Amino acid sequence: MYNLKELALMDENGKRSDGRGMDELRSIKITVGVVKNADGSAYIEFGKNKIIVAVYGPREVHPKHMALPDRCVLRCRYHMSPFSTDTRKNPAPSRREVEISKVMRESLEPSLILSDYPRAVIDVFVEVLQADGGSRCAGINAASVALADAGINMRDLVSACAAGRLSDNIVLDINDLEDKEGDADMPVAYLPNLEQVTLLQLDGKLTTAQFSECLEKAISGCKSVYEIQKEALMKKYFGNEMELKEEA
Amino acid sequence: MYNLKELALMDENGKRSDGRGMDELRSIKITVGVVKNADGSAYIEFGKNKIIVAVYGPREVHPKHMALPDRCVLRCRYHMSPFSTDTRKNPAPSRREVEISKVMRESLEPSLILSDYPRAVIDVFVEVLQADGGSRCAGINAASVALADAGINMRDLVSACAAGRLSDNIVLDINDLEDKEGDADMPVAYLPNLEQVTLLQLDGKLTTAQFSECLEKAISGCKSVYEIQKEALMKKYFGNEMELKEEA
Amino acid sequence: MYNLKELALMDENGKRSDGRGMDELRSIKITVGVVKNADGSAYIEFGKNKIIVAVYGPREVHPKHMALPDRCVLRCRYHMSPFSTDTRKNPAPSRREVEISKVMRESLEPSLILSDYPRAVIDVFVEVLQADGGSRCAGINAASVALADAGINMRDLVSACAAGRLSDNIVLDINDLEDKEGDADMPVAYLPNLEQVTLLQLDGKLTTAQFSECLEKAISGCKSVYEIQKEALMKKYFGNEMELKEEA
Amino acid sequence: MSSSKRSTVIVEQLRKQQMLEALSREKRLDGRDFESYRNFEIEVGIIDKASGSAKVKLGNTEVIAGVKVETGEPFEGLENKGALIMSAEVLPTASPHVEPGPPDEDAIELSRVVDRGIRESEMLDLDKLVLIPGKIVYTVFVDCSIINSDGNLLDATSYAVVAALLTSKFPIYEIKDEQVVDTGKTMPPPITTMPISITAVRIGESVLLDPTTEEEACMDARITMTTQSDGNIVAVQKGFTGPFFFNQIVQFSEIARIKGEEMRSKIKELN
Amino acid sequence: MSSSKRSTVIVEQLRKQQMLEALSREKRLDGRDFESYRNFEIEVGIIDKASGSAKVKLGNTEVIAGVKVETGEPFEGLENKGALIMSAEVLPTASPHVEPGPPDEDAIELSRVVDRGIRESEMLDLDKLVLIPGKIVYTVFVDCSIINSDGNLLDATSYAVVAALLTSKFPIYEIKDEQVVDTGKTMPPPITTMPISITAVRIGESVLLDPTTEEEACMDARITMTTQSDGNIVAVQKGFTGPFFFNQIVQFSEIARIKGEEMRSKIKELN
Amino acid sequence: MSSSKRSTVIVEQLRKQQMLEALSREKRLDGRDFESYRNFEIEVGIIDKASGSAKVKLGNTEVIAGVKVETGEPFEGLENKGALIMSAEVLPTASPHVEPGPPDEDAIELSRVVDRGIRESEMLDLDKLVLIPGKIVYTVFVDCSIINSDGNLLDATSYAVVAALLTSKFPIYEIKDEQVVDTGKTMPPPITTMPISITAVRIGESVLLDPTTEEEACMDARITMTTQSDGNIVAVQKGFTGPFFFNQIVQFSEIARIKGEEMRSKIKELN
Repeated sequence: MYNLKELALMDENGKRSDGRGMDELRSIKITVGVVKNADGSAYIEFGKNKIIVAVYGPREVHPKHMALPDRCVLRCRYHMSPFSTDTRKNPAPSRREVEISKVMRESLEPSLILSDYPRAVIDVFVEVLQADGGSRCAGINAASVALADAGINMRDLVSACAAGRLSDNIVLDINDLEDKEGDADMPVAYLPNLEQVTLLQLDGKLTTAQFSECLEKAISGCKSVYEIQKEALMKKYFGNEMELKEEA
Repeated sequence: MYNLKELALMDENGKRSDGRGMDELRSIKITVGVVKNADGSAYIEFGKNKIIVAVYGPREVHPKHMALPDRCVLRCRYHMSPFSTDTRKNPAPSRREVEISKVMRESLEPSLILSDYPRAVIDVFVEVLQADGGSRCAGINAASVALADAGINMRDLVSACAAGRLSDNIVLDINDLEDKEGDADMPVAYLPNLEQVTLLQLDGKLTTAQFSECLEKAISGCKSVYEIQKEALMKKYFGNEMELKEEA
Repeated sequence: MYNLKELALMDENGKRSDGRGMDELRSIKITVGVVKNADGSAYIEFGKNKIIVAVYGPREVHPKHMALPDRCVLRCRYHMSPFSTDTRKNPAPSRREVEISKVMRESLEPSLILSDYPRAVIDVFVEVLQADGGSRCAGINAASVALADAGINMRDLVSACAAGRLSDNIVLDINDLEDKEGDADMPVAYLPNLEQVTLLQLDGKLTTAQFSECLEKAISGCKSVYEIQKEALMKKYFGNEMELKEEA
Repeated sequence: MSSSKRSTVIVEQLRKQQMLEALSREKRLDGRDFESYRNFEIEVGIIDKASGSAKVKLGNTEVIAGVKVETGEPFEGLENKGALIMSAEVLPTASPHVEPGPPDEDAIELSRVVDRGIRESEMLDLDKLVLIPGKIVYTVFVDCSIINSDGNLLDATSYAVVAALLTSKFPIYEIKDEQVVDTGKTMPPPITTMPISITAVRIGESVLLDPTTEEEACMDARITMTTQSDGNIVAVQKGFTGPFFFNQIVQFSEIARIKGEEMRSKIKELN
Repeated sequence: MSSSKRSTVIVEQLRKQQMLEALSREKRLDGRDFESYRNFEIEVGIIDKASGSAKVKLGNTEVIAGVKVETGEPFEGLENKGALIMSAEVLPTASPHVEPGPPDEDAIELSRVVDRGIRESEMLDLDKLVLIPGKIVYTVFVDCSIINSDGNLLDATSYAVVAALLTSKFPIYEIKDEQVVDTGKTMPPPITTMPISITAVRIGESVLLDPTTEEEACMDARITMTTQSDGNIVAVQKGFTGPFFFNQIVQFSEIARIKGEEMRSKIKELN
Repeated sequence: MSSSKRSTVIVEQLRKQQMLEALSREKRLDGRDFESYRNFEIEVGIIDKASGSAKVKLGNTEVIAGVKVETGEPFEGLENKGALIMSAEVLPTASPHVEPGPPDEDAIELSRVVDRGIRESEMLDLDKLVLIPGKIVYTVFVDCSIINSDGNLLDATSYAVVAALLTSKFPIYEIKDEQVVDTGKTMPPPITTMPISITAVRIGESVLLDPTTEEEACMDARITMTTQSDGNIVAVQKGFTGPFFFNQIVQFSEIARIKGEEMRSKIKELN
């Protein structure tokens, strides 16, 4: 599809194909509380990613034998709408979607105090309406905000962002084109206050030095995302007060 | 397959491709009690449709949590045999079969006094051995007779028949060719004594005037079918007496 | 694939394509206790067949309503690895695998005293790593040894072997090529001490006289296999003693 | 479990009684009169990667439709027509009662009824979507995702599909040396009419348009009628387990035509 | 549940004891002797849309077989033969114990054993059903629906398939410009022989032909043997969990040949 | 059931406490130190019908990988590369807890992580496996069967795949008259590097390589890192529900490189 030779993933001034600098995030917009029926929800636009997340729970588990006596079960479904990709996606869950559902769940779980809800289940439904590079990170960001919106007891938010390599440069927040044509893509999720990594994957080639640089950069990206997540939650829960203050 | 231009769906004398007049039903034959193991059963030939229906129940529900405390669950499966169609049909249920199963169940339910059998289930299995136009109507007719044969408490029989449009004419009981090449097909199911419509679908184009004419005609067809259904039940249950009377 | 005309399934000296005589078994090697986690297990090489069998049980049945109050449930799964066949096999179970799982289970069941384990289940998992002609017989041989290794109470071992026809000759132990190009293949399983047949299938053409000759030959093959099965079990359970005796 | 189910039955009966009382005073629980639709918003072009897309909010019901255009073989028996393939999924986001998984009979009925309106009205002129007759045609996928469910999914989905198709830009494909080539250019789709579905439920003797989930929970029967721009009826589907009288249906057909025209104008405006 | 299951076990044991007592007096519960088949009816050509069809009633067991002939690619490794594809579904109409859904292991075994009889006897000369060697061949679907089940589905299905094939009219296809053309004409299928299966069950020491459901519920083991017109055996399948002695099998092989010849004549007559 | 589950919870907690105590004394239950792998055996060429195969035993974990080479169409978007398709099944033989059936999320993650190591390292030069660009390419299936499971399936599977590919003989296909012809000859596969995965788990503060099932039952988090022959990292996967600190990850990346080099030499030797 793309002719590598004709592409400048990065120009002589360090500008990337979409005009960003090396350490620049794509534009991010998070809205909280977008799905009326859900216990918590969020919508994120992260570059061209458009993702909606709904949280149901804590609620009764069916079938009952799946319940755990000492803590809550967390379930997560990452799913792409058929119209979300360049060529139409078959709506049946792919192996990729199964894996991403798993790592998303595992990246969210350390942030939740599941022992507060024994015998219950929390369901996180992540629907990718439009997919760009980094949809799993975008989905985690929205999911963590939606879990907060659902009032689940949490240790921290989870903030996610990828970093990667384009030739010799380690850059922040890989987009679709950079994912396909670049040299490495490393999605990371992070608990900003507990300073812990809850998602880490890598496709591509890195020296060990590049690896730690890349991880560091991804974490710095997570910290930036964290601010946007907090803002989105503030806006929903203290929106009126903030406006009042601004007026005052 | 067909060349519309060369086809006369209706000739200058108002005769249709199969020789029928505008208000004429195809030939209908119903036999009651054809499946030995079933609690009730019926076989119908309706034009070229050949359909067998078996009813099992009221019986215990499995799994038990599907039972309803105040009434009986009604289940219906409409299924086409692989040899029932012009090209071989894959035996796995198609989306069309799922939809027809649903509307058939909904068309039968108002005729049954389901509150008489709380916590139980009634299963209606409709097997289309040969399909012609109007197989869902034919199936409903046989199913209602099979439910009566099973001794289920009923408010009324359900009688079904389609009407449709061929150019400017509203005609009764659309056959396969007319379904494919005609301008509208409207299957209807009716409770003849309660005077209520329990199935109504439409594919095709009708003015609102044509719509009510078509519905009226379909209902008149249902009433004719009702007589044949009653006869079939009489023949099974009072067959000997009738014959005795005839002899007498 | 093969050109029948150029093949000599049997030469003028009664030697078969793989050099065997008419009543000769392929080489057979059985090792007991090869799967660490299993309650019993065996590995068999039977010609080019390479099959591993693991037995789990008697153990609790899930779901519980499948348990039988008076005896143990026996389950069997015959499965071919994707790399076991000439062209790659789709890992989803084929209709052939379903049938073979059934006849294997039925061939093993008469050897087991299932009434000794009411409400329990025994699972026999047969994995064909490489398939040659006669994989079901080879699988049964390994499975019976694995069941003995699991300490299940048994009336007898089950020994299995096929016989078949190549033109006018009834021969023992049909291989892959002979299965495809020969005239009949008859897999048989046998309880050597109880002298009962527990598996019998036939593909191909036989006169009634050839049929009983073929069955007789297969049974004689089963008896030879039985010796190898016993030896394999002896080796595991009395291996040290045997070696001690040899040394003494 | 049995006792909790029995209490559910009682709750249901109470709810229905309450609903019937309100309706007997010609009032719906949300204050609408019987023939009013809820607030209604359409946003189009929301999915850049789709050839067309629309998000519809009908009260709290929210649906997204996306159109993808590819090429493929025609359907058997329809060798000289483009292929139109419609699907709908009620996402598990949509309500606490949806299980993820393949579409159930309600979702299948939903997509088939919406499909019928588009197909029978010939909204999309499929004769114009053929590349090599009998061999290669345009394949138009219309996929719908129900994001939040508060009743009348059928109309909301139908409007989303109509809006997405109306505002689509189809890629222009050409045949070069018997191979399909994407020219990179686009064209408006060959639209001939605008089918609009109107749905009502009967609760006791009352017939209400655009039911909410609460109303659907009390309904005896449902009916959907789709009209095209010239007012002709192109698709009807009675749903649920209760019956209708002949007169109720005929009266509704008149309402569906008039209300359909009203909604058609609104959707045209919004685009 | 456990107590009801235990009582089921007792009921089963009583039933089997009763059956064994009856059999010890050489009597079957329906009065037949051990080697008799039940009443037997065949009706052919009942499905006009099929190339061939037959309905078989064997006592209360009732099966329909339909033959459809299309064209397609040959199977791998069988490039110069027509393709024969057989399926059987035990319809949920057939007994209170059948769940609708994909075929279970019993239905799969059923269709595979029937298939084996047809295929190994070479009843249908597949070499004559090739259009372009290695590329396009006749595809013959034989699908069976069990309508009512009262034991011995295997023989009933097998007879239905044989009768449906025997009385089929295959469409004549031709190749024009590398395309398949249906000439609209038909031909009789290339039949070479008539495979007939005979099934017995062993209950204790007794071996009974053509078992009913009641007898199958008490059986220790089952055996099916298929012979072709010249009396040669072409397929055997032992079923169920009990064993047979060598002598029982050899004796049965003689019975299967003789009885098979008898049934073959009957089926020929009926057609 | 609830009480038995609660007791399970207590047993689990006790087991974890015991494990933590042992680890605090720098001891693993099987006596290894934290950075040691278990005993390790590879046997190659065990499946004659495969183009390549290997059995790996890592402690009591046992895995077989088989390579099959066929021809087919390339993947979309990768028209000028051979197709590599990897699968893994944890056989029900492997432990009392495995249900037969389609791969669950653990098995899918397993095969995808192993696949990633092979693919991202470009171990197999897929550019050299094209027959007609855009149309026909080599299709390389690598299927893995886990026979016995005692922890660290990921590394065992990864080593089996690497060993099977390294020792494969690929059939040489040619194109004659636009048809694929198998020449009957073979060639070594186009290998460029040797990716080796190293897996650790964190239990409390301790990070252990090559965990057993017992250790995995106590783990807080898992991490797998794959390096290629030049020491570069090509794939990473954090697994399970616990987090890692930045420093733990960076330290592990150093260990994975060194240990990877060690394992790479061992596998080379064994072949």
